[in-house]
Amino acid sequence: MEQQRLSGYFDYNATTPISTEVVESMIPTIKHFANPSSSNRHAMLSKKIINDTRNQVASLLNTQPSKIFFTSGGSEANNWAVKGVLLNHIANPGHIITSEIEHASVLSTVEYCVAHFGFSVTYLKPDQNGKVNVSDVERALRDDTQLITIMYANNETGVLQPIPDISKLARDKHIPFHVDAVQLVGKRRIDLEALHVDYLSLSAHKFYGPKGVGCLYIKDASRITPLIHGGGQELSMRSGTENLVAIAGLAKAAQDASNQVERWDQNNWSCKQYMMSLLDSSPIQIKYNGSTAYNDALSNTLNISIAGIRGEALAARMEIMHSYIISIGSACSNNKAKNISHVLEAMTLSDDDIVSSVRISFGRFTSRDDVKRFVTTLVAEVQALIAISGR
Amino acid sequence: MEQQRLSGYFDYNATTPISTEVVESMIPTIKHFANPSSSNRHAMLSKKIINDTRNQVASLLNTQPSKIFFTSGGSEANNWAVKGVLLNHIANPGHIITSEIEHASVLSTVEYCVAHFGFSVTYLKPDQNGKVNVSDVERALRDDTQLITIMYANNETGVLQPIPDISKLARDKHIPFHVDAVQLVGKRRIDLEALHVDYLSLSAHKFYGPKGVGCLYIKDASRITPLIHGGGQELSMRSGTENLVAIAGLAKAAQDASNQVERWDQNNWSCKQYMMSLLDSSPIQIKYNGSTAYNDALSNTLNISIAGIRGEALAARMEIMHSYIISIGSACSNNKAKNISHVLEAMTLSDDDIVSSVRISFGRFTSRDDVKRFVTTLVAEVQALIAISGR
Amino acid sequence: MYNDIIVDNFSAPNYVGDLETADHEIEIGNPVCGDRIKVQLLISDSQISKAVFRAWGCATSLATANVFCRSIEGQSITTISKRCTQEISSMLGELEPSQRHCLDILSELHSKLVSQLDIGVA
Amino acid sequence: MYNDIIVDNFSAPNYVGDLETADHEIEIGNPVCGDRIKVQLLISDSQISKAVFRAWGCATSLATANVFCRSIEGQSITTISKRCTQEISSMLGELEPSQRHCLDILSELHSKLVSQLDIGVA
Ligand SMILES: Cc1ncc(COP(=O)(O)O)c(C=O)c1O
Ligand SMILES: Cc1ncc(COP(=O)(O)O)c(C=O)c1O
Repeated sequence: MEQQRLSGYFDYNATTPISTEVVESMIPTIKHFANPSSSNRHAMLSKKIINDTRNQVASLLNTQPSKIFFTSGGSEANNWAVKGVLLNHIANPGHIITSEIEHASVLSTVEYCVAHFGFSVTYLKPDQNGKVNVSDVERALRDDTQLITIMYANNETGVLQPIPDISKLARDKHIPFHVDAVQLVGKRRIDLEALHVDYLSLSAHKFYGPKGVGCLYIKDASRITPLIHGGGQELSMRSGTENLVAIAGLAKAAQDASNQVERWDQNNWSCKQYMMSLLDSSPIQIKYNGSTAYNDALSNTLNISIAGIRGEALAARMEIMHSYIISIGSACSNNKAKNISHVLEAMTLSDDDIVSSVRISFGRFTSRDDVKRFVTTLVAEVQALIAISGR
Repeated sequence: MEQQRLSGYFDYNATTPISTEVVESMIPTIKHFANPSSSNRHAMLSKKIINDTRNQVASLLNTQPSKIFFTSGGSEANNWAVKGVLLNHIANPGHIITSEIEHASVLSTVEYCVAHFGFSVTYLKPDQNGKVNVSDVERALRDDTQLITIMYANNETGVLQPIPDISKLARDKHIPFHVDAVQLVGKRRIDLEALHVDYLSLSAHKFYGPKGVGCLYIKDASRITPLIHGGGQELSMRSGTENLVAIAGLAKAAQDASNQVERWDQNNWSCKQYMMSLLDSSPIQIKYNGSTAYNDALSNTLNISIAGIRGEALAARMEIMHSYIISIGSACSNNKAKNISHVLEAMTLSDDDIVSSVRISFGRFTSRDDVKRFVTTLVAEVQALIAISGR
Repeated sequence: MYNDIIVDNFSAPNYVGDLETADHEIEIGNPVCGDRIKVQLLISDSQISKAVFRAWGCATSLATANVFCRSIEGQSITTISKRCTQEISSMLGELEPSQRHCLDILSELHSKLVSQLDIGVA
Repeated sequence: MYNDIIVDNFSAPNYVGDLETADHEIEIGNPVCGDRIKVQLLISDSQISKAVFRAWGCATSLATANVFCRSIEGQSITTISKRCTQEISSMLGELEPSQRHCLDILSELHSKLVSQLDIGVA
């Protein structure tokens, strides 16, 4: 996708455009092939790149570099946190607390541990605003609860979960707490010194970095088993020859996020407010799915249901006719079965509201002008679809 | 490391120089940020890159594309094969056959499964030539053997293991057979149609591709559990947003290997024969560790013990004074304990022979002239070290 | 993604409309994904002289409705009834797995048309 | 990697040699990694007038032998015996963890020198 097409890109939560600065930080490292695990002089540069990145990520999260472990992305980080903690209890499988709105890389890993190793699990329902309640976490606690894993910001609705409160609870009860912060990093500031969670996942491609690299923050490495054993990289916690090019890109992405996250957030919040005001005063009939207030949700995400149309058809017209990219809450699937958002379903939206939903997500390259053009087009296309349906 | 320094690089088994063609195939993809899992038009290009790579790798290995699954490298592929098979037997942990000379990513994964889940294991010893014997595999077989995992070519000695024979045995006994072929791919041709193994690992950075991407070949995906669960990428066998840039590089690396492996091997074999003849006629006293015949070992690897010196000191002088990079069989370690090659130890080399060993490995960018200059320097430096020791 | 047939018929559907007095109406709904299509026809001499539709559904199903209308307008019921499955399948071009339910929609439109108007076929 | 002190002393060790008749000899060997160092000295008036070594070992230990010889040549045993641990440690520059065993080698060379020649210290 070309940079000039960015003004039509409203799917930042799927993946962000890689920034020019990140690209430029990656290109020179492609040719630098020395294996960071070797002991020759060329390997020093490879090691330096890796150390620099670790420092940048640590400073982005306000924590120590030694607690940052590189992975191949958010999915691996989530798998590692969940399995790494639970497989230590294999002789005595206990209880997991998670929510119904987690990303598939948490949900299916939890399901695997339940089905395969005999753990039990409580899936918390969010309220109608898309938020998991701390009191529900507290009620779900059992003597044998061995892990709490809750995401920081939901990828479909942007709704923020009460992570500081859950963290306090988990600490009081001495239960390991993992946070999937893949959607938060680069959108709001995280301060791990203040947050005190045990594990936290992030993924570079969600904040203008490359795909295929992420991190797991681990407060105490003695409590978790590696997911990938071997040659001893990453203090023997995550083996495998390092993906130097992507790690170099992550350094720049982390640095930029660290310096600019408030600025990006301001831009997002201004775009979001503007978008909501335009939608509210338009002739089309919409409902917001999940909270939209600044303190309750990411500034870059709007999930809406639009009366009288199918989200899929709207997204198709937006893209085919106007090159706008948005996401949908329900897709057709090849076996005629429903393929609808588990997040919106957990929020007890009706099927009609789900099939008529779209997710609009934007970011640092989005301007208010882009928003204005986008909403104008969206409204026209909704009206065209309603016209086709004849209602 | 710069391209012009390649003539001094004799550590191809640690990692290979990335080829210019591979670099050029990666650069344009860095900016192409569309998430391959999305359904918009830009994502089509991302999907196409991934499919093309799968086709190239399949054709490199002479198998179907649907059996190739991308990973973050050789270590992940090895972890996945071992745990993916064994964790299906968690209720009834049985027996594993492997060798003492495997890579750490196999050995420590096996150790983890043994210590943590109660599997038992037979570690086969190689003979003095560094080769595991099929009859030993056969003798080690038990009724409850659930996995055989043996590497194709050893990274330290280059010695080829009798994979076709073990494969036949494994098939006869219906035991899943995993092959770590990380060091073979790009050095000799593999034909999976003929080989019939169940799982095979490879890693792009060992054959002129980028670091951080590899594959696991899986003959029958219904028999193995994912290592990374989640969003459903790779037919739900390996989740996580794909590392597009590295995958694009792997396509080119696989294509080049497929077209040129015989040519590269010829060059290697010519260099190796030349190097051996130069060493044999030099005044220094050496022993070859492991077979050196064409049919018994990789053409690009020589592991030698040199009387009267320490490999570490030789490698240091070669690098510091002449910018030559080689590897060593024994390093000093921070706790004063021995840190010596488990491979050479398994071959029952004496400690003296191990501390005086170096591994020389080269590849497609190495010429006979490079070999000649290298040996001249090596001989002089060995003599200098012997002079310092006063023997 | 959408093939060219789908793109054209979906982005500029030219058979959308209502007839004040239709000679015949076909309505189908997919209970799973909720797509709904209503086709209205004018018929004279066992010929479809006019076909229009209304639809609510995914892009491919809207396109399917338009493709259907275009394909029957000006045709005799007999001709339409002779279309074989393969011919019907090919009318939508190559589809992704998730779009193939629209082949069912298209066959259903055909079979409803033919069965409900079988006077003409006899 | 190797710091500049190690690189210099290792790539061009200028205290390598044998003495036909040495006044004193120190020999140490590291039982684990097998490093062996032999230092020969000429001593006059409790001064080291000449120091040479032979060594078999890793790069850092060869450099250590050279650093040691240079640092004692021309010095009195008394001066050498007053070197504190910190001073001795700093003689090799900054070391990687795997190279730190050479600090032990260097202290051992010092302590052997001083204890064996303690006549001079009294
Ligand atoms: C909330 C959340 N967690 C985890 C992931 C997975 O991260 P990755 O795409 O790097 O595997 C994603 C993105 O897809 C996500 O949105
Ligand atoms: C034989 C062997 N197996 C596995 C690996 C691991 O592969 P990667 O470096 O991609 O993690 C290596 C290389 O380090 C190897 O030599």
